[in-house]
Amino acid sequence: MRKSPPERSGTVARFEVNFTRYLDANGKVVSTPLPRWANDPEVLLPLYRTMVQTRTFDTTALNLQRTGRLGTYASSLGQEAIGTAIASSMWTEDVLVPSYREFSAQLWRGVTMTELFLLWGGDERGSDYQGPREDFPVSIPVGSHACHATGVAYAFKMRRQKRVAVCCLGDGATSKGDFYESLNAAGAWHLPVIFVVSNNQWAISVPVEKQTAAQTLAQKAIAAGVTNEQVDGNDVIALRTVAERAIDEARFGEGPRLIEALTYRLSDHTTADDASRYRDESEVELQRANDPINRLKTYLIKSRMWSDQDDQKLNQECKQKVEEAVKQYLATPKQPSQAMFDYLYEELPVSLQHQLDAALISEDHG
Amino acid sequence: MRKSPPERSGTVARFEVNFTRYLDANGKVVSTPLPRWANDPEVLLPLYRTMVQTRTFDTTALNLQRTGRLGTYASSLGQEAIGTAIASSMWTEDVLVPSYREFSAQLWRGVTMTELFLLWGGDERGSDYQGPREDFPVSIPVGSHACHATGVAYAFKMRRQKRVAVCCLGDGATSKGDFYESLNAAGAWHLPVIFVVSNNQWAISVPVEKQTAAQTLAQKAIAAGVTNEQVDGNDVIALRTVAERAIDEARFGEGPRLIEALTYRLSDHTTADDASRYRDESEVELQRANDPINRLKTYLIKSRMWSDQDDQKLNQECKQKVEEAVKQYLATPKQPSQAMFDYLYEELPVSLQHQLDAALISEDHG
Amino acid sequence: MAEITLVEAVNQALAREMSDNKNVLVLGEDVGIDGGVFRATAGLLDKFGDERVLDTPLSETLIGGVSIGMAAQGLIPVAEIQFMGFACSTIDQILNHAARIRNRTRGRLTCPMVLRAPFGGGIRAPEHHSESTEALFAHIPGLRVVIPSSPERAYGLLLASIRNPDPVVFLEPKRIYRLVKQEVPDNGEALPLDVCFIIRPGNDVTIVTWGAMTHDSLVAADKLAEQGISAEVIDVATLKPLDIETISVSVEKTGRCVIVHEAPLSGGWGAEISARLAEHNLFNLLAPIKRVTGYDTVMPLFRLEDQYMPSTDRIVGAVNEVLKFE
Amino acid sequence: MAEITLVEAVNQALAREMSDNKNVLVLGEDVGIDGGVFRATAGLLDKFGDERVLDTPLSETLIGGVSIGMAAQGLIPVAEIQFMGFACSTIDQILNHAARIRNRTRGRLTCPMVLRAPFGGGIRAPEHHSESTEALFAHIPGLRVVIPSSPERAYGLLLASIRNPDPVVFLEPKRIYRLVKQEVPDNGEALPLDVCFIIRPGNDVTIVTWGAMTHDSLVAADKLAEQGISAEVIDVATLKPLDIETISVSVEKTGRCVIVHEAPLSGGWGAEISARLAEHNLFNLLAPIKRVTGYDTVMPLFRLEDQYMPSTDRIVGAVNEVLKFE
Ligand SMILES: Cc1ncc(C[n+]2csc(CCOP(=O)(O)OP(=O)(O)O)c2C)c(N)n1
Ligand SMILES: Cc1ncc(C[n+]2csc(CCOP(=O)(O)OP(=O)(O)O)c2C)c(N)n1
Ligand SMILES: [Mg+2]
Ligand SMILES: [Mg+2]
Repeated sequence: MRKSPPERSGTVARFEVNFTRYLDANGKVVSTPLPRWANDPEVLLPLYRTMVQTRTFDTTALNLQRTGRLGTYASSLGQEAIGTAIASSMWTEDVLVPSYREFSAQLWRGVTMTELFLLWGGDERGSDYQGPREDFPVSIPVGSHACHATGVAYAFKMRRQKRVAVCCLGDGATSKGDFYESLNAAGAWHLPVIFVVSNNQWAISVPVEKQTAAQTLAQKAIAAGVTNEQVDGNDVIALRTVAERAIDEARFGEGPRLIEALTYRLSDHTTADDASRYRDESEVELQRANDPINRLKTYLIKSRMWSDQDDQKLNQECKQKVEEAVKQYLATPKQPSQAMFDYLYEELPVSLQHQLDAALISEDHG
Repeated sequence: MRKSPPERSGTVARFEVNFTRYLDANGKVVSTPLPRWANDPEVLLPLYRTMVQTRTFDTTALNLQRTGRLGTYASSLGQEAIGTAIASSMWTEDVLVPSYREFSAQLWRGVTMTELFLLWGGDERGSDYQGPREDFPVSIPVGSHACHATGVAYAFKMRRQKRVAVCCLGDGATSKGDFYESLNAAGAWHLPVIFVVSNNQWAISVPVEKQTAAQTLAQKAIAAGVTNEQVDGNDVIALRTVAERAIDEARFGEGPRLIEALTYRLSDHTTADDASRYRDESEVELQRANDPINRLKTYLIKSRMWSDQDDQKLNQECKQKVEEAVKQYLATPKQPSQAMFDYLYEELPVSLQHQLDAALISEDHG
Repeated sequence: MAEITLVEAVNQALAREMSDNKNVLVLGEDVGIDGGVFRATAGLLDKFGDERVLDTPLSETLIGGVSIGMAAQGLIPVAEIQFMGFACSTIDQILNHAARIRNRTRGRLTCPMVLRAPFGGGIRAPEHHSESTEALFAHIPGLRVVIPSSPERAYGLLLASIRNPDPVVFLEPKRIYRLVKQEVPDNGEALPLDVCFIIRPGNDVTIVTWGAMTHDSLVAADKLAEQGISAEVIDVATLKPLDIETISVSVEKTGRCVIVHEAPLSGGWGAEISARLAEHNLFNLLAPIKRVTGYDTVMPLFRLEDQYMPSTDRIVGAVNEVLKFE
Repeated sequence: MAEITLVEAVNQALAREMSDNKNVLVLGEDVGIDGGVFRATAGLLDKFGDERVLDTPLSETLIGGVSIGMAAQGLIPVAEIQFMGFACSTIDQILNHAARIRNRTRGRLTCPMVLRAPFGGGIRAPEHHSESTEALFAHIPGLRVVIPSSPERAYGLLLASIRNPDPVVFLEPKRIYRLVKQEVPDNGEALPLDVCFIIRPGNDVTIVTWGAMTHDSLVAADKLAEQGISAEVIDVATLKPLDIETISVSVEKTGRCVIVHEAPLSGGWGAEISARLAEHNLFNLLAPIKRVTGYDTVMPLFRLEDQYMPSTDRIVGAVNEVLKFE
């Protein structure tokens, strides 16, 4: 039965947005109690390792790009905590629907660095993840993959599976209609899907305050009747606390969630971009102090879970792993022309056979 | 300069949605003080007349449709107060960007009943309004006209004109991405545009609680950082109070607003629909008690501004006006085939001349 | 056996596949309790429940996009867009994702979805309810575009489309939703995709068409027969990928071709067919290829729609013209 | 006078029209302080301020739709879509509104807007950054689709498009944004829309093309000249409405036609040109019409893009083939 309007004038709904932070920029604890695992190196060190591995990957990718061995590349410098925390809160059988900047999440989930290089090197095989087979490939059209995550979550719910879809987006993506439509449907259908907005405060040259008049991005979810919260995106402990709870609740039927993670894009938008055209280096300088890796490292060292020596060793290991991946990547021969046709349909329609023939002839002559 | 995250965990934003109602379903005053004009027949009677005229139009349109003299038609039965209040709060030089169900707003603004009949009778000339030349034609694709209203408001702002764009939408339309993108841009650009959502609780067969998990539609605006409120959409006094304030504030630089007007679709969705397939007649029956015309009439009679006799006379007049419009409509000859080409471009490209010739030959032979 | 209409055949195919395969679900605006504004999904909610017969919010982009996520997970979503005019909002998802996800992931993820929409004019509907934009979809690599034109083919081709492991845009000619009835046994037998159907054999001219115009083309062929002209009528059925072979062989035989569609002339799918013939059949064409189509104008509101739509007279006229050439 | 590139010519045309007509504004993602990701709007913010050089939220549907509202109010929005792959989200607004609003209101409201987007492959960009979907737009009645292929034509045609009282989709071939330089006097002189340009006269074969492929076609024509073959090269420039007359006259002269475009073969705009010729030039065609185009495949990521793109070799090959016919 439809509702009739309230009896008389008055307030009919109230909302608030809450923020979580445990560590400040110097690794000092600012909220208590900490989650229990915040003293457990078995939980924290893997997070730290992935963050460092991601940054090492990033540095190498930028080098490869500069030397013409990779295409346009979108660095995740300064944002490594978000994906790490999110992915580490997921179960293997959950599904990640990533943006193009969540390398740390992908690495945690078992996507290989070789695969990432292949993709950014212009090779489709980079999205044929040997690890997380059901994870989505990177979506280049901003925001459009929010619909996919919603569909994945619908499948989980319909099959009574206790699985969660996790979708990563940027602040710019929150202006897209498809993001909103997805959030709204996820709310209406009460789906196990988490939308994680990495608010790095820039969408190429557009700062978030030009993107929207909303004072937080978390509040975007209010429009869809979806639970939401804000978290320090450079504080991996806060992130993981929030992500674990959200994913757990979604898994056990409490519906979708929007998490806004406040971070900062320390690099250019991509290697095709020159951020000095539109933002002051001084702003970037200030933000470097918020670095998520340093923050966790300081905390780890203060808590005697880690030492500078461990750190040197880890960096060494990470570099070695990246170098191996680079080698594998560079040794991967190009696909033949045939590959343009091989995965177009399950079976190539007969009518396309002569186009394939022509392509093969061109290849021979090229 | 970009923001750094808050110092520590806590609430970072709060919102509320307020509702306004002056008259209950029986025309009894339930909130005070009433606006001053609520005792002024010079303000109230024109509102009442338009509502009655709209309903008369509606009845006639349904008859025309049933007898094959009109195409599919979307009745506004029970929703006449909203458009009336909105349009009466606008200035002539404001621009209305209507949905297909806001006849009362269009009539108030000077669109003729003949024009409305022509449009629903399948004739483009019905959108060539002789009155409000800058008003938008009806948008059939739900929600897409929200972008147009935003663009119109941008033009006003850029030209420093004190004008307001008013966009009418349904509850279903609030699920569309283009609606959200428009609201967000209107907020970011602080534009003089009002979005009026006629929440009639149904989008064809989909009730609003299946449309969204949001408990109000007003809160959709929170996602865009846009001011919003809810109002009884069958209480013309509340509506006009809210609309006047919103439009006035938008006009003088206070930015956009979303108004959710709670009403009910008493009729089938359109003449092509059979609502008995998906909703109980008993629900409709209950909602008839909320009728906006009766409510105002009761109030007017109680306040001695109106009598049953006046009412009979008014009904008579309204019928007569509709009948004249019907006559004019039915006497309007069909456009010639040429008309398909006349307004395609400012000037017909030479390359289309032979298609026009062919069409004219077909016409002669047909 | 009772005869059923085209839209009933669609309904029958949906019910059949939903019974046979629990991964199939339908979604869209008003597909549930309302049974679809054209009744294509009538009765499905009662049979299969509201998880598999899903009323969506009013969000076409979502309908396209959410189907992709479902399909990647192994469900087989059959999404309805209420009218083709509103399918524009799905193009981003269809072109940029549905048609590409297999290719993008080298076959790791696939997209076995169907996007259904009623299309075409002639029902005196409001603006945007009469579109024929099949060419927009047919240009998209990785997609299939299928259009049935009889109850039989609606049933058989929809079964095939649902079973097809790749995305299919399935366009239903609403003008003939209830025009013709046929016996359509509910035997679960699909018809082949990717091939044209010769629905009336003939020798003097080949009429190539699809959707509701198939009906008008058959009527035209009857009229032509009275004049002693034998027209072969081909229902293209699968527009993409295009079975030019069948058409080409027919034109080789007749030497003459008239292509009929409701969509505007320029860039309509008739252009592709004509261009293929211009390449493959140039030297056995006895006459220029004529296209009988909508004009390159906005589809007028319904008072003028008869003036816009290709009529049997225009078809007959075009055939007579191409027959003038020796 | 200094020589400028195609993208600089775009910039020059924008600056010129914005200076001359205060109703002109540009909007899009990153068009402001960033000057556009390809620098097409560089410097405009400083000259014209942020009301007329408007950074939008990341919302392509909005960019299309808000322009319509502006245009109906007498502004002349020149909207940029960052890459054509993202223009899909504007199709609903462009097809259902921009191209129709004049017709819908019998001329009461009009839509003098321009939607600019860089298009085409060959720059080793990520997925979706290399699309050529011009045929989707060219099929839409009420629209103009214009594609420049040199700095001169970029300047002249963009001026014409901005001054045109109807909506124009203006697609810029980004592969040749900086390939060729020309002197382009900033004299405010527009070039005509709705006509093709014969950019190289010849007698043996007509090569019809647009965008970046114009460049490759000219290179192919040079190679052919070395073989003693005289190719006439036509830059279609305005795809819609199509000036088939100029093409038809050329093919009447040469008897042979090769059409070149990057977009996939099937349903590409080449199909329309070929179909028109198959109707109007059937009896003076000495050889089948060949189309040298992208394949009906998803544009591959950049490691394979050279294999996808029509090459000068493929163009030369096709010309040699059509020349085999006597
Ligand atoms: C639909 C769409 N429009 C435009 C682009 C071009 N583009 C790529 S990234 C980007 C900015 C994205 O910003 P945000 O969502 O904040 O993510 P970030 O890059 O900051 O991680 C734009 C405009 C795109 N990829 N997709
Ligand atoms: C984009 C779009 N999708 C679908 C439709 C078909 N349709 C027409 S009205 C309607 C429901 C609209 O509901 P609502 O916005 O609540 O407005 P109401 O009809 O109740 O006034 C639908 C789905 C449409 N016109 N436009
Ligand atoms: Mg960002
Ligand atoms: Mg409604």
